[in-house]
Amino acid sequence: MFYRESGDFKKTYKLDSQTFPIKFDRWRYYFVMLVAFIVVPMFLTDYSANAVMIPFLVWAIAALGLNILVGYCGQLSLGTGGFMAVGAYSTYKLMTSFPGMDMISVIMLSGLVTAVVGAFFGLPSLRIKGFYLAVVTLAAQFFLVWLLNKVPWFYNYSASGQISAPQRELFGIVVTGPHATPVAAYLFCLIFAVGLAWIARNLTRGRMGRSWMAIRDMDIAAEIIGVNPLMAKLSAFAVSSFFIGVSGALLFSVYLGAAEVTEAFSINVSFAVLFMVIIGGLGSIFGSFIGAAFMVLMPVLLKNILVGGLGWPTDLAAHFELIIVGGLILVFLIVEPHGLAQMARVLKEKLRLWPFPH
Amino acid sequence: MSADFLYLVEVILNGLMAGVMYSLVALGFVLIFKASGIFNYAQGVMALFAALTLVGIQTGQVPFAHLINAIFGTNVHHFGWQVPTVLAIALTVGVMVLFAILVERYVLHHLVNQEPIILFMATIGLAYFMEGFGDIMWGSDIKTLDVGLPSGGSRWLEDYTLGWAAEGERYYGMYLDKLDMVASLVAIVLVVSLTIFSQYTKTGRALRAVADDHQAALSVGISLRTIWVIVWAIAGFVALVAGIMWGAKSGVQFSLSLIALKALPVLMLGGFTSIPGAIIGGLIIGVGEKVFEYSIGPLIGGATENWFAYVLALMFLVFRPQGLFGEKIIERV
Amino acid sequence: MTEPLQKMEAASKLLELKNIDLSFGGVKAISNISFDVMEGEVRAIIGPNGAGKSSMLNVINGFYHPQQGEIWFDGKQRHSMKPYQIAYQGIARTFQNIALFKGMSVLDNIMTGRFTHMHKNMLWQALWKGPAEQEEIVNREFVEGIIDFLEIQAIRKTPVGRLPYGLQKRVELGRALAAQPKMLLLDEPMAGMNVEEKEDMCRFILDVNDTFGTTIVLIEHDMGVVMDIADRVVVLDYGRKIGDGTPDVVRNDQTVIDAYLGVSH
Amino acid sequence: MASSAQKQSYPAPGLDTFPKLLQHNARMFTNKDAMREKEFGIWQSWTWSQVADEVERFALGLQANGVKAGDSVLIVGGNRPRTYWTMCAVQSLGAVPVPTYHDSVAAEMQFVIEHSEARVIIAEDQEQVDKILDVKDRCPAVELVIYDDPRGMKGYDSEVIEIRDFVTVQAQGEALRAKQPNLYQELISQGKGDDISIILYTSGTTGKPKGVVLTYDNTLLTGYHGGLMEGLTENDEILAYLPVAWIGDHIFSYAQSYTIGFCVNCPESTETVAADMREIGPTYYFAPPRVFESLLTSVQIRMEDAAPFKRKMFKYFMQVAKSTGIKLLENKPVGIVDRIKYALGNALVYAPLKDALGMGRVRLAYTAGEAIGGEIFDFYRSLGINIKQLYGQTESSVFITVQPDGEVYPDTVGTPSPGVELKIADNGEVIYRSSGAFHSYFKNPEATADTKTADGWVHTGDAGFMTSNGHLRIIDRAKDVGTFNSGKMFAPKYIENKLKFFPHIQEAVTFGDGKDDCMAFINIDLGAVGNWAERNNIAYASYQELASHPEVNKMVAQSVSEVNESLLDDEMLAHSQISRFLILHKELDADDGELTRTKKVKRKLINERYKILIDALYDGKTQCFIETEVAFEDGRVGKITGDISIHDAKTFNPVAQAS
Repeated sequence: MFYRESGDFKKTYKLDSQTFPIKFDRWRYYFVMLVAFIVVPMFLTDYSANAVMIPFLVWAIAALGLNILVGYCGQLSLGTGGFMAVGAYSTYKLMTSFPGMDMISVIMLSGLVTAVVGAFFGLPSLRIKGFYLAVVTLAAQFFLVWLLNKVPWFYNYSASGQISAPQRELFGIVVTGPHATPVAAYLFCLIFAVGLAWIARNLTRGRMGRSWMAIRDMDIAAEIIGVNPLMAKLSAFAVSSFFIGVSGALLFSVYLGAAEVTEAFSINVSFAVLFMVIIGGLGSIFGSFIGAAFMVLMPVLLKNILVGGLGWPTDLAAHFELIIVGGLILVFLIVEPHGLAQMARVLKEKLRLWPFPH
Repeated sequence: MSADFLYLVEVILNGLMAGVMYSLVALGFVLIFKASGIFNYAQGVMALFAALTLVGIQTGQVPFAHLINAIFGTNVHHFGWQVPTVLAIALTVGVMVLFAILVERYVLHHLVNQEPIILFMATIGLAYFMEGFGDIMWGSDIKTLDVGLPSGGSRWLEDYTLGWAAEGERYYGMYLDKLDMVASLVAIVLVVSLTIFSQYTKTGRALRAVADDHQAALSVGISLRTIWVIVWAIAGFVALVAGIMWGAKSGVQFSLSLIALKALPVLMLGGFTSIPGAIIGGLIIGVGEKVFEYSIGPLIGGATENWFAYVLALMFLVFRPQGLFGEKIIERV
Repeated sequence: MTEPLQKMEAASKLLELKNIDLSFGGVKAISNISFDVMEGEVRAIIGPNGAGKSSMLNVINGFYHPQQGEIWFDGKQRHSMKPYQIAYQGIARTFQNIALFKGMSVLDNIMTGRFTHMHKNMLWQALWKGPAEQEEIVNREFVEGIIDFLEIQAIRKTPVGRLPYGLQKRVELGRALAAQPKMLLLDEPMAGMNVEEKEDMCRFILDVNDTFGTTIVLIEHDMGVVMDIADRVVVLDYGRKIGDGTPDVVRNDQTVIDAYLGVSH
Repeated sequence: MASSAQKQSYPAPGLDTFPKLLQHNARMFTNKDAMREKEFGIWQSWTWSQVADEVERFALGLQANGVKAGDSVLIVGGNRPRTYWTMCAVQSLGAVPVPTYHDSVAAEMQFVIEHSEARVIIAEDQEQVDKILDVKDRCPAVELVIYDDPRGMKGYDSEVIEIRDFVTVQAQGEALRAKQPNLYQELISQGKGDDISIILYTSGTTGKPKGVVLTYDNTLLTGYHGGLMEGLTENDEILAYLPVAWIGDHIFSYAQSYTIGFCVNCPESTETVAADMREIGPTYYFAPPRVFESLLTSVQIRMEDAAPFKRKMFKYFMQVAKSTGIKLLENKPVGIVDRIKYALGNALVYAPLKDALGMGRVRLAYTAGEAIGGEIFDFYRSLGINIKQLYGQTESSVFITVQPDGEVYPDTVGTPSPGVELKIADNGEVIYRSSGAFHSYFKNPEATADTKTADGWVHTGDAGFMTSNGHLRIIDRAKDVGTFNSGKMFAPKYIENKLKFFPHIQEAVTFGDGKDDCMAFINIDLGAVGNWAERNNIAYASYQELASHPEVNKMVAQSVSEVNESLLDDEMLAHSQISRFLILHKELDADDGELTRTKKVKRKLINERYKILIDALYDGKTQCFIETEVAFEDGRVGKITGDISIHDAKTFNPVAQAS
């Protein structure tokens, strides 16, 4: 209905293979960027930032990372919680031992550290496929959480075993710590979210992305065209862990401010991010964002309706939340295994064909 | 014999007991995987739900009390009667069979021949759903489960082994929990009956046929649906037994469902498709954990139990991906 | 048809297999087979089902490692190499039952064929603007040439899963061509095709051999096709070589006729 | 009534040939796209200066290969930039390009090669070269064949005729340009307005095709002023998808492009025309009525499969469009409520529909060649597409009459174009005089004489009359207009067109000349009827079985009676209602020689081949067995037999003449 494609022809390959070849999509993307960077900060309250926007961005980055591993490369991983913990703790160590270092390189470095750890746990993926790999990543989850909880060096020998983020500025604006304004924190996360989304887009559109998808679809066929399975899987693990590490770093430093490993990075985090990727849509950048938005907004809405509206006790609402999440996973896997992103694609196709059905 | 050696024996025996409990849970996984190719992550939550239902029925609790109170503002909690244990167990088994039918019709039926990864994620969804449902139905407070199983240390064994240690060493006899012993007895009985069932009875053979190839089984006239209901019902029963054992030992609470995660490494070792594999795998993990904790644990900060199983399974996997007894996976091009 | 003989003397040996033995746990798939393939030649491998044809192809491209025997490619002896290393040597193949990447479009599938020719590392690709995008455009142009060559312009952006069998076969050939291989292994490219599709596929194979000069090793059942397009033929039966030579020689060879007519031996 | 035929002017003095115009455009619109072609997935483009360079190099290459002024050069190719460049290159040397249909069979091509005495042929690809080699021995004159697409040409030895690649010829041209830099300018300066610019062979309905010779004045002046009148500018875009050998494509995609300067886009292949049209979104579009008709049928079929709410919405807004759309297009007064409803309809239905058909940016759409159905015409106009009727022929370089904006009616062909004088001869035949009137029929003085009179009047061969508002209305082919035994006029085409406006009827042939009353053959449209059969789950295995199905007969009978009813209110034709009809067991097909290349009915042949059926109609039989020959695509000939039932049609007796 909205698409006007006649006259929108391409004269170069660069234009033909751009992210949004159709004009309408391009303008919608610019509009979303405008809203995100300018309109949202204007109406940002403390509650809406901390309950909705910042967690959405942080979890979106994690979902993006897991989607690269599960959606694009087909390697199931249940170790997301553990890897986020590595990201958080490396940020803590970097911030405490190098106070001068600016926040962007702190976050990036934590990402790199997590990437190395992720690649290490990706090593067995050459010989092991499917479920078995899920168990290996589960081993990573429990082992890392145990390690970060048991070895005091990681939390600077503090009594409670908790780590808390000292205050840091970026270009003079306070970004972490209690005095950070919601807008600063939101914009800080937004820059990372958009930047990493573009990196993910670029990686998945070129040679690297095709080698991952080849491994996912049929790894023997991938081998005959020259893809080295171990390198492809390891790179997927590394890139995915980099994203998840950055997400963990942001979760700890900007969103929570303080974290206790067993509580903040438990196995439930791994499942939550996996749900985001399933509901959002395997193998789609847009899907990761939609999935994260869904899993962040749904409990908030639920609380407002059940607790606020119907006056139910909060624990009942929490139980209901489990039922709805579990039920939705089943519904999605049955009705649309490729998630909300696939539904969006089908809707777009219908609009492009409008008013015709085929 | 020196006290240390005796203590080691005690640790091993305890390990074996714990191993039996793991294999009990692993058994449920193997059953469903053999018959439907689904790695049922919800097996743990099924154990929790079964235990909750048993306690709820036994203590005459009103199901969905919490919800009813919230909606109608009433304040009802208990029916006020006590249900004898045997009847409660029978009723719970009925509930689990009903559950198996519902799962088959509304979940499995729609997901026939999807890739295993999709089925696995479906069971995770099922687990979350069951957990929320269980909490709303029976409330999420921790309940003690008493089905008349003996508890506490076995005094008899302690006195008997008191004198074994060499003179002059402070040794107070071997401490084994009676409940563990009963649990392993029940487990052994369960395993034997299940192996007989799957080897020699008609439905057992049908079950194995379905496990090998859905289409082939269908073509021979085995109705896939009934087989799956039977399998999920048996798995439900096994979950109930596991729930009872674990519930009696450490109370009926959410952590019960985490034992599913512990069953994974057992399956890694024993292979997904063999019942004996699940038993032996469970024992190895049980003993291995306890011994490792006893020997190396203290040096590296203790509480190694929750990750040791996985690392052991990981080592094993790298050398024998299909586990102890699983078939060799040959990839024909 | 150009005379096969005159083409043969001038060319050098591209591939040489010396007394290859291959068995799967006791089952002898290939026993003591040796034959060679000349550069720029269309070499056919024929034989009844289960004669070891596909296994031979899998040996050539490194999926199976023979228990015994030597493989010489491009003048160098090949020691135990992994399939992806062999792909870099310039060997591409298609599969009997199509091995396409269902999750990707026709264009992406063929672009994966360019994998061995693209070298920009991960950082460049993450940045994308600049060298990585440039490399992608250059390779896209090459792939478009192949799409034009195989006349599949109209289905360029459709997901591969939706295509009919004949077109999927053509896309798989396109992917193999994209790798600009020295040698192309075709595993029954015309299986399950009607007459018209067979003619098209033969035309494509001959054009590939003609314009790109690619050496072709072809497994095919249809004797008519083999006689038309093959320069030399190897006949396998029960894992053993029972015939080798130009199509006319092989056709009148009594042992070959017996093998096909099912004379017991 | 004849306006004075003053000498029309060129865009600028001295620009009276294509090569000169090309040099002019290269200077005026140097970096603007002159031509684009979809290839290798993107639209390759050439600016005017690049086209000028390509043409210059190829022209000098031809010169180097011995092509000299006065030679005729055959061109066999599809809509590709190089085909159009070849025409201009040949004209640069004063030689004459002779384009032919690249989908014609070797035999048809042989006649044109022989008749035009072409020494050099420029063929598109291996397929065309093979055809030329087939007929080589019967055309000794041919010395050189130049091919464009090198695919598969490696093995072609050239000792029978010289075979050379387009690019090599251009290289030879480059070498020649290096030696004599201003040779090209000298060559094109010798050309002048009244030189012969092109010879187009018409696929004449009767007998052998005739070579229409057109001068530069004919094509350039008519094209230029035709375009000026419509306000075409250099920023317009056109899609060149119709056969190059056809006068329409020659004027719209070549003559007008060179004189006005707009860009010509060539589709990737015949299968992807619809998709390419949607991508390019042309602003200036030409299509024969058959194309508009099939597009409308496809829209209707696709909408029938749509979801119920979409169908209802579509039907509701099409009604709105019917009432207000045309008024808006001709900016007649429209109420505010209707405007809002139309605007809503535009957002929901019309704009996306036009966009889906690729007509989102069409400013001007012509249709010509045959009459177009009323409701087809109104459908497009109600969407806001400015579709207009045009009347013309090869001999008139297309433009004879055009419907001016605002005065567009389904059943007329418009007022005379600039510089055209129009008269109706006493036998009802339309005759005209214009700058576009053709020079002569190549090597056929007799045909020239009896078509063009000494003082320049040209006989169109069509019968028609002027309506009250000054529009010309075409009834039929002059020679087909017959008379019933009762002496009254019988116009077969007029009745046939009314039958063909029904989606399920693809072709109709009527008989009445020298008979008592009118009878008809009918061909059903396999697509539309097939879709209708599917929806009413009527099983059919072949075209023949569907054609003879009782339900289909009932449907056709209903259409025939509707046509009879509409003939009633046309006083000159009320008596020619169809009394009996039959449905043919096979589709009339150009390959069997029953239709011309542009799908016009060849009546003489049909009268001979289906004589027994015609007799059966008139003898009042209800059943008739027939056996006909059918030619398959690869040349083999097969037999189709059928037992055809004949039906009586419902007729309405003409109202008794008032006093």
